[in-house]
Amino acid sequence: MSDAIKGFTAPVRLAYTVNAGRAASRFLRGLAERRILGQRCPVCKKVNMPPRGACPTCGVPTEEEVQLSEVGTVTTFCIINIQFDAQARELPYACASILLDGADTTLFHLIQEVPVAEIRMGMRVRAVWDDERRPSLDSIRHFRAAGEPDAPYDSYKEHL
Amino acid sequence: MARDDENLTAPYVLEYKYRRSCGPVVGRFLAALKDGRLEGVRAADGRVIVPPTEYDEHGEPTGEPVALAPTGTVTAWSWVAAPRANHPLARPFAWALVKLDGADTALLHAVDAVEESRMKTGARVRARFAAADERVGHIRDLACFELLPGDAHE
Amino acid sequence: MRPVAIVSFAQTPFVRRTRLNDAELVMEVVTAALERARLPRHEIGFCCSGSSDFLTGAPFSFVGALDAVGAWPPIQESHVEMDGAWALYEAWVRLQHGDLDTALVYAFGRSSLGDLQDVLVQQLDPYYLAPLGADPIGLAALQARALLDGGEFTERDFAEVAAQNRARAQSNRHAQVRGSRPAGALLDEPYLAAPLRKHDCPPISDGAAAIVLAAGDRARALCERPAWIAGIDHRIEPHALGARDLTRSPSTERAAREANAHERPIDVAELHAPFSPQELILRRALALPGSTAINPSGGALAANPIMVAGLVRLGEAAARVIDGVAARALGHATSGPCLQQNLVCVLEARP
Amino acid sequence: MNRAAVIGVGQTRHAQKRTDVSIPGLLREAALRALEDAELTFRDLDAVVIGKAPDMFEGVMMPELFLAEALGAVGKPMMRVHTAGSVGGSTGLVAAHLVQAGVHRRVLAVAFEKQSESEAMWALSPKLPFQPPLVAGAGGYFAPIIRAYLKRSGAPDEVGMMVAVKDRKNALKNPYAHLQLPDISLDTVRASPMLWDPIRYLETCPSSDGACAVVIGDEAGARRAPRKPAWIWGGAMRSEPTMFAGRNLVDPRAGRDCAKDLYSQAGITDPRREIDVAELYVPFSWFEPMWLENLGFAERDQGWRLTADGVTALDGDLPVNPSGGVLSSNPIGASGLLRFAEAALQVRGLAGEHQVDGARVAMGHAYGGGSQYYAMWIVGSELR
Repeated sequence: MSDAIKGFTAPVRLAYTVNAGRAASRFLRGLAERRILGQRCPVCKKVNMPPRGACPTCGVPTEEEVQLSEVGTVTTFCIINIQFDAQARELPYACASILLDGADTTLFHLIQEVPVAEIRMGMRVRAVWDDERRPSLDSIRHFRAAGEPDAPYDSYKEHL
Repeated sequence: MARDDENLTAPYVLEYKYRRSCGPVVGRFLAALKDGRLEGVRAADGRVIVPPTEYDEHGEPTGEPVALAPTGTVTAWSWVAAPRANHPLARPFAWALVKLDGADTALLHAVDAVEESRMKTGARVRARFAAADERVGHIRDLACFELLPGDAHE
Repeated sequence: MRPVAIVSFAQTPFVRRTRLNDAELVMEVVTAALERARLPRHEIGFCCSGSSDFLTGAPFSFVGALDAVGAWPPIQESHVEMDGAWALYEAWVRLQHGDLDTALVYAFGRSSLGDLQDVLVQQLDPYYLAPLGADPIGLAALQARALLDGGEFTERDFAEVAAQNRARAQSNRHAQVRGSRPAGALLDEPYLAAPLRKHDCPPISDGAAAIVLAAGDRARALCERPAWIAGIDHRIEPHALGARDLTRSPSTERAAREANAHERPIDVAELHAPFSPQELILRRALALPGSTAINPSGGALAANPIMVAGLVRLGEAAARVIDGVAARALGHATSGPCLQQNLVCVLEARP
Repeated sequence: MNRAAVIGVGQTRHAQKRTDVSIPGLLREAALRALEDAELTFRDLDAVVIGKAPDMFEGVMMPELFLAEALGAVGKPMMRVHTAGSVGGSTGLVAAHLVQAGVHRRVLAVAFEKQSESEAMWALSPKLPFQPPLVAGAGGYFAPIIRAYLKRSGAPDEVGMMVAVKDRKNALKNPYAHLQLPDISLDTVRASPMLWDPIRYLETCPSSDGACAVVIGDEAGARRAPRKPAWIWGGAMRSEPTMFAGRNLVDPRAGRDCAKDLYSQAGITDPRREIDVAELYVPFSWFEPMWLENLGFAERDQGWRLTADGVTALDGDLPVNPSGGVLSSNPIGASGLLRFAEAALQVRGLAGEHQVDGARVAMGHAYGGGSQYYAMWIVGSELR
């Protein structure tokens, strides 16, 4: 008689077609044209980016599009020293919350072409576009130093 | 590529090999299947539950395993004319609740009846196991049931 | 119990594939439900939603939908990984505390994103059933066979249910499937999974729904003729199909009793029966009199947005009270394979 | 609103992999212990509330359906709550609501996660189309928040390490805790790899299999209970959106509002003085000082001083996480209910070796999502 079976493998494979929705589709198509689009809330007037078709605080649909600068400020960041599957990045690398000029919410993205030890809160950074134009956040390959003086803490402390 | 006024869509596959741990009761039943045997488990009220669980429907713990014959009776069934990739059989078959002889609850599995017209409620069936060298301790070690000769509904 | 009523209901049109994402769907129904009750967002006391991550294939799918609610300043909110009917139940319980007077309930589901047959297999016992790939239509057909074997119903009865629901759906602008073919003609169709034909099965639907609940005087202020909850209850049965009598729904019977369904006649009943034989089982379990109008909306055979369809039944039943068609209505929701879990909500007009 | 109390508490041994049990077996281990504590059986229960985080962790959609028999829920109402990481707390509150509303007299709340069936990090970071391309894990989300706190408060680097040591030392007194690290010290934490700067490996929570269960009873049931009940003085939930202009991730308003509501229900005006022990949801060590501020135990930017001064130690004036906390055991869906359950054990005087002497008022706290979902309760040894 066999010993009690301890376990077995249960493979699951579910195929989905992801639909980005209206707002994200427009945003991503903008990226393919190297334009970063936010949406302004008709009530609070804040510019949300990436836009999601609704203002999360006012609960109203957002439609007005605002083109944002590709330059912004690092509000905070982290340096990553462990590898995540299929990423195959050189360690360490840095990810930052970036407040693009003209936006009121931050974008979490990669900072490169800067030694990680030099990355700091308040640093001004600029988007580096990928050669291939496609409707994807990958169109922004990463951000690099913009070569501008750091933004003062007071200018971004409400965006941490 | 979608038109400009359409939403972007993209394929996404959620794929993962989950690892189930069985615990003692499911593990014992799967071991029996690996050996080509069927077992139930005795509930506190004396009934025999198949497939065995650690508990009866009131949450009370179950007791000893009970050896069962590989034969039973169909209590309900449906016909699958076009089997899907994850089904136990590639040719048309019946899903059936089979009450094994000596059991008090019915087990869901496939019946390889070939023709829908051969199936009926009350049909007598026998377990067909996968080949011994293919059995690993899995519910599919019980490949399916087949109609007992003479009981097919022609 | 504290008197609580459904004062407003909104639903999207149900379609095979929506253009909208979850937050966009929810925005549409939440906005409409609040406008109908003339309730400003910041006056919502409690919020509860129902959805399933497995429909979208992404964890935490309910988090993004919160964007549509305007959760600022922060709100009192909860979420069930269940049909929205159970979110309504949680909200009803919360309103019993007496400190809050209104609640927003919503549900959303896009079954179009994945292969629903494969997705629903994941809902089954992971040791004995899911590894067999036991599909929801095959299991519903098994239940249908058990009902036929009982001798009380025939395939023609199934077809009658399908024909009636699709015919009634013709006057429901939110419905996805409508039809005028009589039962006799439907019986000429081939089986999809014998003994079920295609018309016995629900469509695959995308959509969302929202309901506003209010207590006491607040309900009367928000709605001319609130649909008061006279009782609400839900019960679950064993998951193991072989341990159940599939031709009966004892959980529905019990929930109906607990929800005071039998106190007075029900004028309208909205039953969440995705497969036509299930409506027969539910009718019997609820012991509805012949005078009860069943599924004026066309029911789940007209549109079956997973995680939403149960809440829509409660909303449709309430709408019949609110619009004066019914004095007393019953909404039913189900979850799990072969009617495993059932909820009954009895709604009534009060002077 | 009717009175309610915790009359039974149970939990599993938490471990990285509980491959010795099935999913139902894991839940029953906790549920049967809670029933044993309350000297009840499944038949005595009116309803069951199940909580867990995403279904993808175990790959079972709405697993409560197949768990109905295992938890004796057949013929009863059964609900399934999911509010991200705070879900364990929400599960306790939904169960309490059923009793407080007068709907039921005895309700079982069970929360669990069996992360070994998949791999938590995978389930949290699927590479979905149209999403930001960065895969940095939970630490990648929370590390920048901690950096912002460090900048804002000027807290010395060592405080995070002190929390990591304190909670693991507490876990040595808790036989159910997953991590048992007898050699933990500031030096071992400092020497551990810097995973997501400023978060070191030993400043992060483990990934665990585990479950927790509590039985909640009405006043009559609590008075008849064989052991001392933990009376529920208040419970609150709050949510805010993930991302919006001007969001304060270091000190989220939803957490602040939730605590304010909670204290008002419990009649607490000075939490620092009136609460004897707190079980806070601290998955990364720096969240202890951050939550101490968010919950009003310390002024803004001063929470780290409580940790540094030993106030939050087991023998301190306000012990935080005597159980060892999330840093020692993290079955995600159960983690919130474990905090709630530990608070109950403390005021019942049943916390064993990690009992805080004379604990009369205790707080259980849970949070989830992007620091946006909160669930909290306060329990007391006496009826308030």
